[in-house]
Amino acid sequence: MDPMNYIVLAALLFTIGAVGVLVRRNAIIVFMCVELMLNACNLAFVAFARMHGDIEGQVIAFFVMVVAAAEVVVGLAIIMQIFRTRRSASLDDANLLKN
Amino acid sequence: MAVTQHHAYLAAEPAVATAADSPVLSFAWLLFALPLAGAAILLLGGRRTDKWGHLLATVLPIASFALAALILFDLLGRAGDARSVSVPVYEWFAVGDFSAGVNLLVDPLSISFALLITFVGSLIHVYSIGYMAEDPGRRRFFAYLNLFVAAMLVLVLADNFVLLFLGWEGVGLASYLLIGFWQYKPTAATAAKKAFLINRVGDLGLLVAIMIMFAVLGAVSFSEVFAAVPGASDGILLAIGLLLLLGACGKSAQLPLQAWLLDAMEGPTPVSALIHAATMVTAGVYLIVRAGPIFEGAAVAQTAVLAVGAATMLAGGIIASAKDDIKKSLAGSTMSQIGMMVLAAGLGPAGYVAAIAHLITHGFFKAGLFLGAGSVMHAMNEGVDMRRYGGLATKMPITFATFGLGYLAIIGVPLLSGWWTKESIISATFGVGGTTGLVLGSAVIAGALLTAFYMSRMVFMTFLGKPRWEEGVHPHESPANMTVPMVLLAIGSLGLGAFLMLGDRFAGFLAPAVGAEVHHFSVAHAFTAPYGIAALVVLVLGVAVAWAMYLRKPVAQVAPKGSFVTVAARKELYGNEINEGLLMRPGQVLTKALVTIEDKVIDAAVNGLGAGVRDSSSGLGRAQTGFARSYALTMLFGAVIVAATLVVRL
Amino acid sequence: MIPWLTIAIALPAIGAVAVWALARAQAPAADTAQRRRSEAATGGGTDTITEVRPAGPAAVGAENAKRAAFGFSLATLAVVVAMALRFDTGAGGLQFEQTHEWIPRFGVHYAVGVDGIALVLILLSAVLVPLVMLAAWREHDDREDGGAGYFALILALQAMMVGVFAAADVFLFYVFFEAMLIPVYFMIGRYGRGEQRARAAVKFLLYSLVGGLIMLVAVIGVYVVGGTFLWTELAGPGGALAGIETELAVWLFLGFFIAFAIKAPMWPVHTWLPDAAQASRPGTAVLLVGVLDKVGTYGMLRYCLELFPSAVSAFVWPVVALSLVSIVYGAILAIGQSDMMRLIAYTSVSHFGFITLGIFALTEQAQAGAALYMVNHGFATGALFLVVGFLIARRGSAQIADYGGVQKVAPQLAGVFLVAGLAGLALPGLAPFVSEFLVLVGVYAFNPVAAVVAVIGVVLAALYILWMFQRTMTGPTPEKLSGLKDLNLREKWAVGPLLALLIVFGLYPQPLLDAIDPAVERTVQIGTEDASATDGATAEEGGEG
Amino acid sequence: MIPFETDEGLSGPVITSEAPVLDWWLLAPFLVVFGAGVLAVLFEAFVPATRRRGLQIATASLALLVTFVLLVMQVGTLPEEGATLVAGVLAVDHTVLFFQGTIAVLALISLVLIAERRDGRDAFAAQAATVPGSEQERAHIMAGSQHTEVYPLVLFAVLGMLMFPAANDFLTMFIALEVMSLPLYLLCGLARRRRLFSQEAAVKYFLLGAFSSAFFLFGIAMVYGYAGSVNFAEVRAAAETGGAPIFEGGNGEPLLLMGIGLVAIGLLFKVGAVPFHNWKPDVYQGAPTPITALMASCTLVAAFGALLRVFFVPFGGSIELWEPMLWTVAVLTMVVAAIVAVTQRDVKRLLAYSSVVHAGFILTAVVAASTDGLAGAMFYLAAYGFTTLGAFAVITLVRTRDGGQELGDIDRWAGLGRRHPGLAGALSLFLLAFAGIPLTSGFIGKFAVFEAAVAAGATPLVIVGVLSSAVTAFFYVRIIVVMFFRDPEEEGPTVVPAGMLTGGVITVGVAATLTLGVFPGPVLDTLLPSNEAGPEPVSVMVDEASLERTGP
Repeated sequence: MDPMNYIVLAALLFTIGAVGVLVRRNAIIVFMCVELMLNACNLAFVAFARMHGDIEGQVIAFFVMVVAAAEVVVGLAIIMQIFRTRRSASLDDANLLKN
Repeated sequence: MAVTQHHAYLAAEPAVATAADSPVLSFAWLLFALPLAGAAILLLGGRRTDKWGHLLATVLPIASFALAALILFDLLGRAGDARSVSVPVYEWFAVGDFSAGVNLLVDPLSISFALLITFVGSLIHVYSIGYMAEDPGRRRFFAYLNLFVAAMLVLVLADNFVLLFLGWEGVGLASYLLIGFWQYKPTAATAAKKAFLINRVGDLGLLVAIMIMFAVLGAVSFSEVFAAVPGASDGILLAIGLLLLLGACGKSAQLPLQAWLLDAMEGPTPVSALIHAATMVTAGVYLIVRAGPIFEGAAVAQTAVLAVGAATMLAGGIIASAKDDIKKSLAGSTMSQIGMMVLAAGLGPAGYVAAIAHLITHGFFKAGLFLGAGSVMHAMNEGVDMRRYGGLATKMPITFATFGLGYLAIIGVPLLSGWWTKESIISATFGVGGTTGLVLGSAVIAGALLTAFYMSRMVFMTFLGKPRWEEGVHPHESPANMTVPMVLLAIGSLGLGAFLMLGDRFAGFLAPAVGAEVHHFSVAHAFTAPYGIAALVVLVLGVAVAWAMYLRKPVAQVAPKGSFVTVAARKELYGNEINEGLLMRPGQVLTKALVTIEDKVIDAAVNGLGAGVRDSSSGLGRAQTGFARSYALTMLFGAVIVAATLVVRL
Repeated sequence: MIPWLTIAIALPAIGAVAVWALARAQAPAADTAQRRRSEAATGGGTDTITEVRPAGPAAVGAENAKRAAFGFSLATLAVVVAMALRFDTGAGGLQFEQTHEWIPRFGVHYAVGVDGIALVLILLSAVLVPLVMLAAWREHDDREDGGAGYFALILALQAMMVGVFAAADVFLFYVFFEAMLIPVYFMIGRYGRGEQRARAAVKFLLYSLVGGLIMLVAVIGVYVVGGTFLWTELAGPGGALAGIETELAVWLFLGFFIAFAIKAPMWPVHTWLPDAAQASRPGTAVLLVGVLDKVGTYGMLRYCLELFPSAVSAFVWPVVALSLVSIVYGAILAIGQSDMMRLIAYTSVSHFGFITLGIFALTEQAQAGAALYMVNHGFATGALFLVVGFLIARRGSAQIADYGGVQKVAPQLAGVFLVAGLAGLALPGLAPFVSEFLVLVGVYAFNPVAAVVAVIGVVLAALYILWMFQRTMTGPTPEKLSGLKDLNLREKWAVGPLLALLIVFGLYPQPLLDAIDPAVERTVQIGTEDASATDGATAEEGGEG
Repeated sequence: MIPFETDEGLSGPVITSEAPVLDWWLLAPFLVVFGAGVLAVLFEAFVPATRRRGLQIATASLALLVTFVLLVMQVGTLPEEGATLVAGVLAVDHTVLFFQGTIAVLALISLVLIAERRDGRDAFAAQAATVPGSEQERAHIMAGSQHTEVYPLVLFAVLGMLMFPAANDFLTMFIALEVMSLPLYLLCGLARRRRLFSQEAAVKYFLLGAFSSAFFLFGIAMVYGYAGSVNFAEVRAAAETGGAPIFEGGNGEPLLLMGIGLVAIGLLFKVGAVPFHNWKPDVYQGAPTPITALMASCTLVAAFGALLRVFFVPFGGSIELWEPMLWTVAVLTMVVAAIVAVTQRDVKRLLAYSSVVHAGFILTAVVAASTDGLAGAMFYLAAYGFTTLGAFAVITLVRTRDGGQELGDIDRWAGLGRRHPGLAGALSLFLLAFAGIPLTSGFIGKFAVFEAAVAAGATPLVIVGVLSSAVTAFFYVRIIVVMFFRDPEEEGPTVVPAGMLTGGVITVGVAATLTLGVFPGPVLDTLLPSNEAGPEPVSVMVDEASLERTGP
């Protein structure tokens, strides 16, 4: 089948992720949505690698996974910290900083 | 061409005086430099000069007078048409082809004025020594007087219109300072400001006239301007003429710019005598005569001059007839007399001599009258209401005698100064011939009638009849240093006219300078000609009416209501009311309106801009909600913008 | 040869630093209480402030600092005069030129040089500064720094004033043009009078900044188009900007003009001036109106006209119209003021109308008159502001209503006031007359109607000056003023030279005109070749005067 | 790379026995910072807490110093046309060196602020793990424990910054981005005082940052799809030939467009351009001020370095595609930020918005897409970096009466200029520089970028720029008004004495602001790229010749 479909799927996943970031309150879930977006990218990379008959894209995917892992570490640390102070992981509770 | 030929100094460019040529003339600038120095010394010297300041200030004009006399003899030593000498001093300022120099023109006209100014001026200084003896500001007063003399001399000696303008505004300043000399009196301060402002309006005319001269005729010096006159279009000449007339009206208190003169009487009496009777107010006449070629080239302008002169002559007479304030009455008389001169000057070459001659004699007797009035006021504790005078003749014989002589001269009693000059004006007016001549002539006759009336009224109310003095007034004759000038002026009122007119002495002297026609003055003719007789008749008539009204029956101490004419006359024919209604009130409204516009519109717009920014700031600021997710939304919105701008091609 | 201009710029600059250092070195921190008091007093308090002699070491330090500042200003004056004496009135172009690379990447040079107009304006500033210092000597005695900071700012400002007139490089000019704002901003906002001073300072700064930033675009445009900033390479028929198409020229002209019009100040962008003047110390006002605003009119002559000749004809009529409005409008508003500082500010709006009118009439007399007007107005208005300053120093108020009958108690003060006022209304014999007359004569040749409208301003001038004089100086002296002191020696020295100059240049202005004329001939040619259309028109308009 | 073969004929590079040539000399700066970071982590693990701080500071500052020296030395040795490293993953030329050098210096200065301590307490939480206001926290504060992890974090962030503008393919750039950002996320959350603010800032910064980097990454994917490679040179080459072979007739342009757009979003977020700026005010306000300073100076420089690189090199051949987009963003940035800033009352928020506006000004230079624009932006960044560091240094000194936390509320700074003329004077100078008043570096910077824009025909953009900078002047001036023209209040702020460290930073800021303002010549002429067409560079910061624009 046409590899382009994978691209469309990737775009779809990416959008879902983005929408998730917008609609969900819980910081963890929002963060997961971001991860989803990253993985959408991976899918795109792999699919394109296929289309181009080139390996680079697949390699990139691995790199992205590593980066994503790092992000998780940092992210969870921060979210944990604020969760412990506020006893809630809701993003909307955290808005002391505004005009 | 009529205009040029009879202007001697146009026909042949005047010989530039040099020390070799004539040491006297080359020092002509001292004429005004001396009094100017006096003013400077007194003003800058401060209290140190209090002791001797007034003496110095008195000596300097006398010195100027002496110099003027020398110059006169120098001129008399020259051929009739070589008596116009220009004395360059230095270049004032010049840009491109424009140049205004401090150059003097010494010719019969200017020197006549110089003599009048310095002589009367000196007398006034002497008189003031006594008159201002008690005043704490005496030094300042003399400084201003000197300043005035200097400015006035610059005015008449200038050989170009710009320098003339300097003197013109200079005398205005001096008059402003002297009217407001007793500045702590609000009335005085207001009068001074009024005088300056109205004069400014006139000066505006002169200023624009000068602009036109340079722009169109390409020069500002008398000789060049007049040389260019023949080539100029009628429209230009008319414009210049009318504008010069406007200037003349301002200085000489002619309609419609007359309103300041009567208020100007707030000033000390010597000031009224010197500035507002003898010299400054006659500057308008000088200007018209000096600018003769222009008026001669613009018939309509000349007609305007005649009209203004006639109207002012009558108006002044009427006002003078109703005022009970002796100085204001005299001021009205001054208006009237100057109106007569202006009228004469408006006649062109035919009237120049008469106008100037009358100007000079008037300078003498009117100054004398004012000094007399001053002396009377001195005696009456500065009271000015003639209704509280009366019967002073015995108490103040010298004053009475001198005042009387001035009186007889001004009303034109035959063979006194006034008669000669007035007669020549009358004859000149009738000389025009036709209805014009008739109308103007009769106007002058009417003027003469009024003169006879109000002056008699003044004398009767002041010196004759029963005393109507206020409590605690003990009239006494004034000290010598006040009476001596009065006597000298009285002598002038007595004989000057004859001296000038017999054998057409003055006419012969002046004519070549101003291009006047010389009319032989025949005494016999003056008595036999119809206008001469008419003049005598109105003279008698005027005196008689005055006698009937103010001597035969006692004078009321408070003015009776009087007819509407009297009321109008007392109110100076509503001149001030008109000014207020036409200029002052609209001006105030305009000012208020603009101030509001400034605050509520222009400045508000600027401040509004700032406020607008601040509002939109807090508006846009609300987007910063503090909710991370809304930020994400904004970013997505941004993504849309990015996408749009990438796809849409401009 | 000696770098005259550089010295004249550097000297006050160094002075500013030195004075500031001196003041900081010697002035101990003042306690809040004293500051409070000083605020009450400087904040337009009504208690009479007459010659308060300060006490304590702070005062001593301030005193030395101020003496030093005064010395520097005199030195600068000496340098400038020496330079002026070496000025060749015959030559048309720039003199005392110096050119050094500054920012090669942008072709920016430190290039200075003056023609007659710049020279007389530099002279003006050099003369005014010491006098302003004298007049302001005791103004800040109740401040912790005794006014030393103020004096330092004045020196800094002077350096920039000289620089802005001396600059022969558009970029350099712009740098001074903008940098000048800062000292003035502090002089008004920090050392000014009244509660509104901060507001006025901000208004002044933003107003000028907006103009300046718009000008920045034009400056950049000049560089992009002309490839250089050197005025000598840009201007003139052979210059880099000679060939540019008219539309571009018009835009660039506009960019410069807006900035200059705001500086000038020209109706309708004048509203910052009255507020600034009212909130200023008189000394500040003298420099602000007397010199700074001249940068606007100077810029119009030097940059608008000379850099973009092809655009001139498009601007002649609009600018003339605005000038006429400024003349009449400023005069009428002056009549309507109750605060003397504001009143004088509005008179300046009117006078600047004359200057711009003269510049854009494009006739030799008018432009020479306008250039001369810049100087004379500096002296005349300077004197007026100083006298009002003396009144403020005595009564702490500039309100006309607070005065009356001063002449009786302080005749000298009144006399000085009168002379300054008469100069303000252009009385012949005083300097402003010559310039105003020249402008009018020149404008008439350009267009009679314009000239006649302008003349109205002359009459109104008499009204606003004399009326102010009458209300403040004449009439009965109210009780509260009976103790008013007359001028002291310092004040006489502060204002005396101005009056002397007014009289001298009133009777013998030719030296200034000789210096100005060559420069004017240059600009007028520009005008005439490009505004030939309007000139043709005026020819026959002159005919039907 | 790993050899990889399949029947579908997916082909990779042929197996080679010899490793890629590594130019250690050019790699040195990266390695030094990286090594120091690793070392620092080890210190955390093995050195007793009492001695860590000094050691960490020494290591970090030494590392940055050495890096800077190396970079300076490289300027001399590096060939004019630059060089690529590690098989074309990184590329360095003089422009890059300038960016890296600037970053190194600014980082060093920020490090000084970070190391500054007031009565034994620095700006960071004693123990971030404890709940604010809790017993443990108090215990930790009493114990005087502290997070010396800050220093390795900073070092790693700086490493990322150094790589960001040097990256020569999108993957490297993405990694650099993350290496730079992740430590910063953490650092933002470590404030000693007002910890809730700090934590909130961290969360916001992190989530939004991750969000944006996802966009960035997806953009890379698109570019990869379009070009068949993420190497800048190849992307550019592809763009010139209409995309990879698989797209016949260049119908892959949509991919390229999406690529440009999404990558742009990621980078614009980092520079904080409107409408990707919302994080800036909140984060700048919440983060510990020294970290704010680090972000405001170094991060901005690095981000713009990357932005310029991306738009000039891989997308340098398709200027007309992205120019309208950047026009719009630039206008939005300058106008919106300037206006919003007017009503800010907290000084740190104000400076955040101001930095957004400055980003807008620099964008005008990017739009110019010329060597002048490049140089202008570089100068602007350097000048702004020093000035802003100075400004934040001043802010760290102004505290509440009890000498506790910083006092951000401008309106309470009344009379500061009377009591502390020196400090207030310095801050005023910085503000005037921000406002672009002549004789300060800010003016030269503005002039440089605007000049480039006008020269490139973007005059309308410049007019918007000057008008908005007039608006910005309003709020800079307002601070000066408060400090100098208002009378001091009784409960006004106290100013803690500027120790040698902070004092030094302020002094450096003043010096740089004035020097770059009065004598910018040397920097502008010797360090910055100029139009003199040198040898054709290897896909590094490009010069005029290789920037193809089909008219503005």
